Amino acid sequence: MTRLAPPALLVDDVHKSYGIHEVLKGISLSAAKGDVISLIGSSGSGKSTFLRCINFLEIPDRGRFVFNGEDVLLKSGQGGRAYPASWRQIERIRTGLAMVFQSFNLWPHMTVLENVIEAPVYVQKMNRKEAIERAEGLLAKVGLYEKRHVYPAFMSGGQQQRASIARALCVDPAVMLLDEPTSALDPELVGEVLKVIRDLAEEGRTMLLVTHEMKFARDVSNHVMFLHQGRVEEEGPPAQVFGAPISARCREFTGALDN
Amino acid sequence: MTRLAPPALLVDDVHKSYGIHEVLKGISLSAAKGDVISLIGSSGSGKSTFLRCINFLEIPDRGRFVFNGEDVLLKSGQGGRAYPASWRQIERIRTGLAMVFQSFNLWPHMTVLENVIEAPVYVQKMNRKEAIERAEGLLAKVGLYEKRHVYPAFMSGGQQQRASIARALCVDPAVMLLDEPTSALDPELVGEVLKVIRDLAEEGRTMLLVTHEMKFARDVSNHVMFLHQGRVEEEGPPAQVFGAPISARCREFTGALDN
Amino acid sequence: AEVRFGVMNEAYPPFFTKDASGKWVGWEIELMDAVCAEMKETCSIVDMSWDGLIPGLEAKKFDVIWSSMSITDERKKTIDFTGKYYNTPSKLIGAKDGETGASPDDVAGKTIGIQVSTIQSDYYKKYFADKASENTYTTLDEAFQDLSAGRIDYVFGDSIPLSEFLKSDFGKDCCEDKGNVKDDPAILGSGIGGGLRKDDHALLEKLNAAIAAVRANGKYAEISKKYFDFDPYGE
Amino acid sequence: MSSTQSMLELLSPYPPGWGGVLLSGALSTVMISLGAYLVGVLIGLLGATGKLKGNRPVLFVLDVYTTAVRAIPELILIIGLYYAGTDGLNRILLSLGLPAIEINGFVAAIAVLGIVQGAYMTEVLRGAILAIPVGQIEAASAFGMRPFLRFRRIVLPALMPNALPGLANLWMSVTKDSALIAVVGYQELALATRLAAGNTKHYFLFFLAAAALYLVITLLSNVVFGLLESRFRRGQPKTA
Amino acid sequence: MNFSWIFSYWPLLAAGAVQTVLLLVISVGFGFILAIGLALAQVSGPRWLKWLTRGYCTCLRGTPLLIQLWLLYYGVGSLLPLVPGLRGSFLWPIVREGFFFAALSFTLNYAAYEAEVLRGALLAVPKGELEAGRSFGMSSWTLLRRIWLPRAVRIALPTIAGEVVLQLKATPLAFTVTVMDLYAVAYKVRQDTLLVYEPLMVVTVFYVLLTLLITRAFKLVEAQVPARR
Ligand SMILES: Nc1ncnc2c1ncn2[C@@H]1O[C@H](COP(=O)(O)OP(=O)(O)OP(=O)(O)O)[C@@H](O)[C@H]1O
Ligand SMILES: Nc1ncnc2c1ncn2[C@@H]1O[C@H](COP(=O)(O)OP(=O)(O)OP(=O)(O)O)[C@@H](O)[C@H]1O
Ligand SMILES: [Mg+2]
Ligand SMILES: [Mg+2]
Repeated sequence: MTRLAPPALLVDDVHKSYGIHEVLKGISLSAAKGDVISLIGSSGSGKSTFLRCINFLEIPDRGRFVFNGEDVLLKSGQGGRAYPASWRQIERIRTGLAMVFQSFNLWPHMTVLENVIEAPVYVQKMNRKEAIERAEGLLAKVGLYEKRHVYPAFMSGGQQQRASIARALCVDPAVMLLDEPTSALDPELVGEVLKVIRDLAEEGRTMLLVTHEMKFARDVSNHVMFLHQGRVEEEGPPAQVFGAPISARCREFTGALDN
Repeated sequence: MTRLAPPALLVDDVHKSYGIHEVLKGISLSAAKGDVISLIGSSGSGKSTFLRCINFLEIPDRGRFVFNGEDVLLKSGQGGRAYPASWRQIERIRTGLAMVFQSFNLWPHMTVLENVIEAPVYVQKMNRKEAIERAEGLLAKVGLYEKRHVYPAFMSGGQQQRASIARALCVDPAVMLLDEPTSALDPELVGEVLKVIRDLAEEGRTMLLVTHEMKFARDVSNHVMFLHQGRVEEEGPPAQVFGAPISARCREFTGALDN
Repeated sequence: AEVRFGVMNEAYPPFFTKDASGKWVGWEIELMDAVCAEMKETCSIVDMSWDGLIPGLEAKKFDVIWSSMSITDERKKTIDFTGKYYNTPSKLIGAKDGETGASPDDVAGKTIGIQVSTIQSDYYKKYFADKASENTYTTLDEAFQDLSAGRIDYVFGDSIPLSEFLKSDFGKDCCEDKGNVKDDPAILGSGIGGGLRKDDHALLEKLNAAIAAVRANGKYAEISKKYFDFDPYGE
Repeated sequence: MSSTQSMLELLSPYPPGWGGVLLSGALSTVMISLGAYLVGVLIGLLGATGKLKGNRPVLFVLDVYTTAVRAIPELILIIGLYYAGTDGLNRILLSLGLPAIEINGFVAAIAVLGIVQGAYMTEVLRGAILAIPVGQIEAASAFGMRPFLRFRRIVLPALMPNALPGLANLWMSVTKDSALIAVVGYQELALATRLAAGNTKHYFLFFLAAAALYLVITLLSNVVFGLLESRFRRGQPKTA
Repeated sequence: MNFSWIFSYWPLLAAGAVQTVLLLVISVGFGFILAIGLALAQVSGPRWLKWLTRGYCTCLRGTPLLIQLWLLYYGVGSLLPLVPGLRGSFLWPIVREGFFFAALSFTLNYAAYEAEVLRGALLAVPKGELEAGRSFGMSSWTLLRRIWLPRAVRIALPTIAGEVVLQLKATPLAFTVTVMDLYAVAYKVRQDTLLVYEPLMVVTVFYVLLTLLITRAFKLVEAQVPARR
């Protein structure tokens, strides 16, 4: 794969340990504008950790991060570990990123609508009225318009997940990090989300997607990475990874359900 | 379908409203020993609510519940709503039930192992040592043996879900209520869980299973119910529901991802 | 300059107390005015809780502690005292049972309420300690309440507040005078004086002179007559 | 004698009744408590953040602060700051050739009680923040919220329901602890009560009257805290 | 600085320290148990009990401890001898003493404050965790003992530690009912010698040691479950 434009997101050689347990053992990734990259791999292989390292919710021990040509400045702290040199920079970069969490992480003291407009209004200083309009449009898209004044605690799992997707969409991010965004959704909604992601990709947004649904990964992404024990075991276009994987482990994994 | 033995679980005409919003509009179900019944339906259709009514985490407005021939005594409270006549009875019945929650609900102040042995030791008064042995076996089965002394907050989503499954298995329940037990699992683990459920069914346990993975539902269950807007829109053996559904809505739903 | 008198901000009638309008009244206050007039100084009152008296004196928030403070040798190590300006006999009061007597034998086996670190507490140690037991109170008022509740058998203290209590609605019915204790000038004789900073000799001399003068010119007796039917100066 | 008539006279707001003294005492109590409480909240917020986010030296300093200030009797702190502190301050000023200043007893009281309250609040708020599920804070970070914004919009509303009972308790304590400032010659409700009782020997009457006044303060604050709690618990399903 | 007085006062000081610790342990121990009941009643009791316990907590938190102690000691206490048979019973020597009333009123007061803290903490436990317990057939008691209370206490731990220290600071009030706790001994020394700081410093050292002990103990409990931050 060759890419001509500068990558929207470039990550190089990310390492991350919890205590003595090294979860990420050097992962690299390069995404152009409009790329949809799926991360697959077994449970506990470090997919969430990798996503969380990208927006510095976890501080990686080592690695290089470039957003749209801008290098994240790291200095080394105790024990040679990396440390962001400027949290300001991180915060600025984060405003262009949006994340859908595996466990949704909606703010329970706000209604769905308030959750969705929170970042646009208070971080991006969007006009409140405008934000509400935009949010209502997005909530309608994910089928939650009726529920917009409900608090998260009173919603079903799938509804919370959709709210969380709407929240991420509302900040109009250049890069989206989606951690199993369809895990609680029924097939119809999965189809909807698939459409949304395709639309966004066409608009030139970059998407990083963790998923366990191989069919979904195949349909939505133009690049798939298979993580195994903290390393990229296999990567390539979906046709290759799912159709003719080189790695035995990957073959085993992707063929698993068809027993 | 005819069943000869008295049903392990019989639920008749369950109604449940939140405020003016009627979520369940009369749902009935009858499960023999060893039955695996899948509940499918779109997000927000009331699947979780139905499961939660069965073990009285939500108190249904109306309905009849029979566990292994034993009728749950209900009296009517304010506004003609039903109310358990004896919480003692409910507690006793619950000890034969086990639930895997959609949001896992592990106890964060206990390690995984402690989570798993909690109910056997403190509810069923199992000997602690025995419980630990049993729990360790189960944790090994779901691939969490290494993580048994870790607190839930330090585990990945899939690991938490597996812990939650092990916790439910450890009480050796006659009836299991599983709310999307594989949503956070990779295909390989889904296959494992599938095997476990089949084994349990063969042992004569009854299982009620909410899932969004149609393939899984087809593989694991001998009866499928499609919920739509608080009603059972379609039910029957998987071959019928997935192969030749009568209801148009059901056809639409089960065929959704194959666009 | 102005002489500032530190007075404790609690009520200790009839010696000193603030009335409801915030004015200071009482025997000790009138005596203070007389002493001031004698010294030809303007005087003011600074009120403080007991805890603040010594630090306040040392931090020069005021110049004299004028607050019914007993003169003891122990205390003299920390501050200077004027000569005594009053000293009343010590007495026992107890529940009404008709029996009187204030000797060590009379109190044998009983419980005596005493205010913390008063001359009476020293006296108790010397004469009563091996016969009776002691309950310590921060204020005499608390001791009075325990006496009327029957928790203690005697209150041992300065005769003026004790008599005052016996005259009040609360003491009238329950309790009676058991008599003065045998005098021991070594303990009971030193009396009450004003407390000054150790280096404030000029003021000390002035005050001592003024107290003597007030006593000599009849002013002392005149004030005392308004409050007592005896001479509070003692022997 | 203790007829209703004379009791009413004793409690009359005009001298020789003591009602006015009690009421103005109650007012001082409220003023001082309020001042100290606000100082305490400020210190508490900073302290809690420091304890959760700070590096080793910050942690150490805050540990010493919360342990020492809570352990040292308030009396020592007040006497120390008001007397020794003023003295020391003036000596420094003097050596710098500046005129001496007089620290107002009221200000000293608020400062000391506030510093003490701050130590307790630090712990209350730290616990409340720890009880917030991490994910909620992470979500805020992930959207690029700056620390202060994150605190104002997410952490504060989320910690409040957890912290309010402890905060309410501290308010209740400070209204009573303010009695300590009698040491610097300030007359609040407790002292006014003792004065009235000692003067008239009507202990029961005045202590009950004071209890009633304190209770009124409490009931009013209960209303405020209750409103706050129901506001901050919005969106939370019933536990039981 | 003058500490020579310590030589003549040390027996009193030691006795005072014992009284202080006793009062603290008794009031915190019994108060905590009482507080659990009070908090539960407010969180999940029937309406009448809710109001009753609310009222109790409001009154005890709303009035000064000194006045409560005083009402108990001089009010209730003076009625006790009227209880038939009590005077002669083995309880009398305990019930007569100021210490009994101090311990009693401290316990009642501490319970009211602690109940408020626990109430909030019980409400802060996520609903799903309780549902998980219920779904396994835990009785209310088991649920409380194994899940609800341990979680609530963990949530409230730093606040509880604070309340215990506050309670330590309240023990000197016992002096008003003739209990010579450490602070009272210091007060006596100050009255006797007119030394301002030295006796209080001895108290401070003792309080600091106790507080360190308390906070360390709480820290240990807190550290049992690691937090993800
Ligand atoms: N506690 C509650 N209070 C009010 N409404 C609720 C509550 N819980 C659920 N609901 C509503 O009831 C409906 C059914 O919810 P339920 O959780 O049963 O859906 P579900 O079928 O499990 O959906 P999903 O697949 O998304 O988990 C939803 O519309 C939800 O918003
Ligand atoms: N905060 C933490 N502290 C210690 N270990 C952690 C922490 N978070 C995750 N881990 C461990 O790191 C490993 C990778 O976790 P991660 O959440 O990245 O997995 P994942 O690939 O997202 O899995 P899943 O598909 O189950 O969500 C797991 O073994 C997990 O137990
Ligand atoms: Mg994950
Ligand atoms: Mg659900």
